[in-house]
Amino acid sequence: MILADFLLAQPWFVWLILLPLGGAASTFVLPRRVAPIGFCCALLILAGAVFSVCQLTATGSLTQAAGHWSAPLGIVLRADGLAVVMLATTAGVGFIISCYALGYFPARGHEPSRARYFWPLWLFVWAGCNALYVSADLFNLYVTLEIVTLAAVALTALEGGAPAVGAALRYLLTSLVGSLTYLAGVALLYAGWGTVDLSLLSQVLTEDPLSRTAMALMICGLLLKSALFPLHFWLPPAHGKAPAPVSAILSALVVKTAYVVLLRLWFEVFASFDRAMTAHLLGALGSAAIIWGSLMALRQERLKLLIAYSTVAQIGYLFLVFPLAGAETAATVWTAVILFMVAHACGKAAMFLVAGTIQQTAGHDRISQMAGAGGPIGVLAVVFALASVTIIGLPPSGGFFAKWLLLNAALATGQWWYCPVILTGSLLAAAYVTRVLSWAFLDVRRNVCPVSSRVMKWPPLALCLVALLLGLAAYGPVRVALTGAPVTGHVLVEQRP
Amino acid sequence: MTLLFGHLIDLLLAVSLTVLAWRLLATSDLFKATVLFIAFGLLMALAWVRLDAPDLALAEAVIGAGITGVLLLTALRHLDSGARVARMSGRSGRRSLRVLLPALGIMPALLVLLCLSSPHIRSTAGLTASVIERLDQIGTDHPVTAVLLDFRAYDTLLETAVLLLAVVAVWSLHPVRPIFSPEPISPAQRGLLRLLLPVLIMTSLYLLWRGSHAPGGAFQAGALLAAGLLLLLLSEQRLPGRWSGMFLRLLLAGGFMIFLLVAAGALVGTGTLLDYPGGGASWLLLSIEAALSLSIAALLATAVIGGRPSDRSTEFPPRRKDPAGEEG
Amino acid sequence: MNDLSVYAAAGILLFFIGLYALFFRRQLLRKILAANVMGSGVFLIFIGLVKQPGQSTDPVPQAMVLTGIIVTLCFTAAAIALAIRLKELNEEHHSATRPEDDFG
Amino acid sequence: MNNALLLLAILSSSLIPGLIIFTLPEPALRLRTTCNMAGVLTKLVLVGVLFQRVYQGTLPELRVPVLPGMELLLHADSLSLLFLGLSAGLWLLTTVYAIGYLEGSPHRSRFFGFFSLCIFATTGIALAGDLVTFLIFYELLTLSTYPLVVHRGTPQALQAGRIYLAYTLAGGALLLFATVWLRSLAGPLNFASAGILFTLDASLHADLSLIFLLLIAALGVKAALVPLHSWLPTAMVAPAPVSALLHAVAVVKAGAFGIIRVIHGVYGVEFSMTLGLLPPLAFLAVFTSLYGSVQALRQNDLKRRLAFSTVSQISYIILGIALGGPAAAIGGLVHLVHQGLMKITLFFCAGNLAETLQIHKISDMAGVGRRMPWTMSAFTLSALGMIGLPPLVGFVSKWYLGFGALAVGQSWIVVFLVVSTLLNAGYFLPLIYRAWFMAPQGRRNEDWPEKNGLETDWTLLFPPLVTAALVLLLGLWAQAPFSPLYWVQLIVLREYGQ
Repeated sequence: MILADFLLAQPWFVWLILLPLGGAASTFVLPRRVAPIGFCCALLILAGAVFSVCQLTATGSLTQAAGHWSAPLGIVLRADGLAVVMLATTAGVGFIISCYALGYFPARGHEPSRARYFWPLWLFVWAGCNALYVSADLFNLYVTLEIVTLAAVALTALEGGAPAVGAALRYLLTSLVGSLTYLAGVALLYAGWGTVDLSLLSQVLTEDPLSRTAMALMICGLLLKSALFPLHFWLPPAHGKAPAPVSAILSALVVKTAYVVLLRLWFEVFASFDRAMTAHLLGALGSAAIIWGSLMALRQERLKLLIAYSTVAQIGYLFLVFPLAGAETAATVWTAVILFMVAHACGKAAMFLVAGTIQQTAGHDRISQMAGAGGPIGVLAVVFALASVTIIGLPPSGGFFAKWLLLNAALATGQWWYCPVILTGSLLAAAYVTRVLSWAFLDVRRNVCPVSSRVMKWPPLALCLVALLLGLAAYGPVRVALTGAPVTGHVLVEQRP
Repeated sequence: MTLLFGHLIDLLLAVSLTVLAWRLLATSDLFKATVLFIAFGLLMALAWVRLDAPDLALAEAVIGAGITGVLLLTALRHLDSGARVARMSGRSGRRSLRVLLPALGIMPALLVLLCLSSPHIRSTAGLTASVIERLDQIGTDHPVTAVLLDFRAYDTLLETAVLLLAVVAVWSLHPVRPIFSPEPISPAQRGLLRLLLPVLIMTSLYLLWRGSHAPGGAFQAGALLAAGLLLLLLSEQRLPGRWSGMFLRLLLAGGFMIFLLVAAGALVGTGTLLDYPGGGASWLLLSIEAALSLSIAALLATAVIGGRPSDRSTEFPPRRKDPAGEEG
Repeated sequence: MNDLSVYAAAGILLFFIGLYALFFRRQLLRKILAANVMGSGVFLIFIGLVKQPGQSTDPVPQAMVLTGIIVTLCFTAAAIALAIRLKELNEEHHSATRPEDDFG
Repeated sequence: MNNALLLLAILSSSLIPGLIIFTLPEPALRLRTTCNMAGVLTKLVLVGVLFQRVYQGTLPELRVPVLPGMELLLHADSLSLLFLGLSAGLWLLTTVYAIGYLEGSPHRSRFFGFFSLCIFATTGIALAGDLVTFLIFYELLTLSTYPLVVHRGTPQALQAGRIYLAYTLAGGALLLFATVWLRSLAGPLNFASAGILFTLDASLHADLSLIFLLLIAALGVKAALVPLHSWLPTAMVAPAPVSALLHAVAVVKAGAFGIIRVIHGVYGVEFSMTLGLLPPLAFLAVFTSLYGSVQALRQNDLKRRLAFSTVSQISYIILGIALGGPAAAIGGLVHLVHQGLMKITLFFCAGNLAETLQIHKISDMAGVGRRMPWTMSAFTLSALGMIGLPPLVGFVSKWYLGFGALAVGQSWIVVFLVVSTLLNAGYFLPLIYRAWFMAPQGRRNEDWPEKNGLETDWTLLFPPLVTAALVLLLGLWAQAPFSPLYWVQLIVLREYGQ
């Protein structure tokens, strides 16, 4: 039993930051043994995430001050429900992407530099994500956001073509503007209240013009970085042009980092403010994102751009949370958004990995000519179909129960007009997915294509099975997500008259 | 009297900063913009001195004006050849800038008013007091270095990760291009180099050592060392091929890895991140700073060179072929 | 009205000049310059608002601004490398297509 | 084996074979058939055990917690067993038929995989204990039937699949919205024999009526009520076993079963009466039936005519429920089973004609009785049953419908029944006449493949004969124990408590 006690005592959420950083540095220093180091690092991180989940269920949310310096002076790291669920999702999806990348970037392939630089950059993104979910300090969040952005930009440009490099540069400049605007907000808060710690600020912050300006600046910066509707122009080219595992990383994991920061600010730091106007603005932008993103996805000719625009639409769902978070529906909405992020991460990553395999076997990803070029499409079609079940939000996937809770919150707070938006979003998603899936059933002569390696076919299948069964097994993740959450109340709200 | 004189200088500095920034972004000629930007960096260093932040003044001077300036000038050499693109849009740039002037003026004025009307401005004492009283528990006397390496050491760890990440990003894009001019350097430059290099190295060592009790520290020392390294590379000195392999990569990542190992060691030992044994003895902080400054120097220099070393045979960065064909 | 430091006001102005120039100027190098100016603006706001006349400046914001300067430098280096690479690729693309146009 | 495990076994008896079949390579014919048969037979045995337990009055239940405050509930009451028995029985016959029908065609592993998933969803719908579980399996049914509709892979099939998905997913979204709204008003929606909404106070009645409208619209898509029925005829491009499955066993019946659950289980008949919701539904059912029959008259393609006949026959079930009285309920519920038996026979025969003689149009059915006597006699028996001739099952349900309508005082329903019987005769009798009493026109005679031994493969002939025999026997011995009518009377007895 000593081992179990030792394992439970270890601060796993801190190890989950140092591990990928060490991995990134060592893969940079030893380029020839990049794949083995990268893979065993992914394995260790996955194990660490599992241990941190067990630790959370055993002892509740943990906090730790870096270097034993308490809140106002030092940096506080906190592993609450939201952080641990996101750590576990990033670890799970990241591990699958790492397995896929072993096949996609063969170390001895014709372009060794792509494999050599994929692993350090990917491990830096992983470290940035883990550090961001765990941090409870505004300036520390700024630095983690920068690590994630810079590494994601370099990964996007890994493809090497002019469109990819152009998209990466536009991504970098937009994110830089977003971060500096966010930093301006942090500066105002520090000037006014002398601390950047989340929990301290939520106690001491009062609502006055300075803090409202800071809130506005920080929210605008984070909107730009999480690509909400009017500020999403940089996302589709970046996600569409990048290599498949990179697109999966960007769409499934990186997009959620800026959003989680916004979630923490909204539910903790600025909880006491009256933000009805801002909430409805975010809700309106979210709804516009859902409709516009889905319509654009319907019109795309290439598969990866279609999936990228689908990401823009699904981000819209996340922003419906703010207007729906009423007094008694806060817990409902908090659970809905976490369930949605986990389901979307798994589903979207599986979709992009399948698109990558199709592009490698068929040589292109144009939807219209995909039927003929299919090759051994059995597993690919099944994986894409299962992943799209989550994206559309059909039962028994996690997406379904997330949308159920969103609808419940919308009806409980009387804002019924969000219901048609949520439902139309699902139907439009079904439309653009059917457009892609019909090539799987088209009965046309398939020319024989090189069979993609085993490691590229089966991991996405595991990922979308997780997304599919998440709905049925939602009890565990939801309970974990609610530990230490800054919300109270029932998950399912009934207006008992 | 001196108070009035102080206010005058502040006002003058603030106005000139704004006007310089405006001119810098409005001109159509890129070279003029870059030179103005370097001047802007120096003025910013002055502003930091006025704001009683000597560390920032040093950093701004070396990094803001120095390193970024060299970076922009080398970029100009590549981007300027496409000068026609720059000129073509120059005209329209000026007109659109003037047209939207009013909109530009309203937003900052609104923000200034908002900040002024808040009672909270300057009401809090900030963390100066709590930093000063804890200085004795750690091995350094200078508050900024204390915050950088002990109170918020985790931020500094992530910051060095960002630096290493920048080099990895730059290297992942393209092999190194010959950037420095082929003309043989004039004897005056060679003499200046022989004089300047030792002074540069001495100052950066002094800055490094001084960081423990006065403004200075790893970043400023590293940046200064990088400036020296670039000066060396400007004057025909090249890093031999076999050095640009594993040795260079170890040098680049060394500082970060040592810092990471210290953090991991502290985590295993005491179970909390970056909790130095014995409250951070001065020798430990100084050794970390030394390693960091070496790595930062190498990182900044390679970021400016801007490309990954191709193979073992050629020097790094390669000598630029003279357009006329004979070896420079 | 407490005397808001002149530098904070200058910082706010720089922030908006940079933001504006970054969105409305076409050349990439100029956008990078604008981003740097914007960064300097934010740092000036940070220290400007915190500076109490007569007392020594709070070291914590100084450390944060130092980190900010280093991060902005890293982003500038990456942006310039991307810009150079983009121009090279566009030139390859143009020079590659032009001969075909002649023969096409 | 305790009750919860029994329910789980029934569910997995069609899920696990389906998943295994997906992984089987195409040429593994024998393995696939054994898998299929094993699944079917275990399911039949388990359903038999369940029948016996429910008959003794125990109520097997299975609860799966999904979210704090929400759980999936599976329970087997007498009503769910009616639908479960029908689907399990006909699944056996349809599987045998499909194995014969799809001999040598491509993608059979994919077909039988989705075929089993479809039955898994139907079983889930039958066993659903509350509206949420019903909704989950209702959507799963859509997912598993789309690949069957587009199985042939021709552009027409894909177009039909697109229309099918558009209708059913829109219906699903509507059902989701209505269920969430109802759940947020009334808490857990477990099906109770007398309904659960009558406890809510009067202020919510307006909302409840609107929710009822949404629920009926959503379920009406699959139950092919008039404005939402047009996906059914276009889905006729699917192979015959799929049409049989869609019409007689799974999709259409799921819609009707849903409406029965909503009216009996959620709202309760008395409460729906007080809200005045049932009369418009009855009127809509009558209109759908008449519209379906009229459209069937105009079709020349055999399968499209049968499709429109389904549209009209399903509304008999809804009519029976909407009238409200116990007798009418018996008529409606028993028609659920009888219509299934008759319609599946007609589709088997239509499939035989298409498969062996390549006959798709009614115009070239002349004299086919001579060439395929057994198939056509089964076809004739079911057609007469559909019209409602006395000794056959069709007559039993129409009799109870008329009797129930009179008991409730809706005498105009009898007039409607007579008119609809005439219309049924209108579009079935010409088929029978053409098949038996017209000589095959000139040239058509030779190019029919020569009959050697059985008129067609035994696997294509055996299922329609069995169902035709059932149509006759269950009509004659309607009151026999464990006949559908006996079981329905048991349901209504427990429902109305007389």
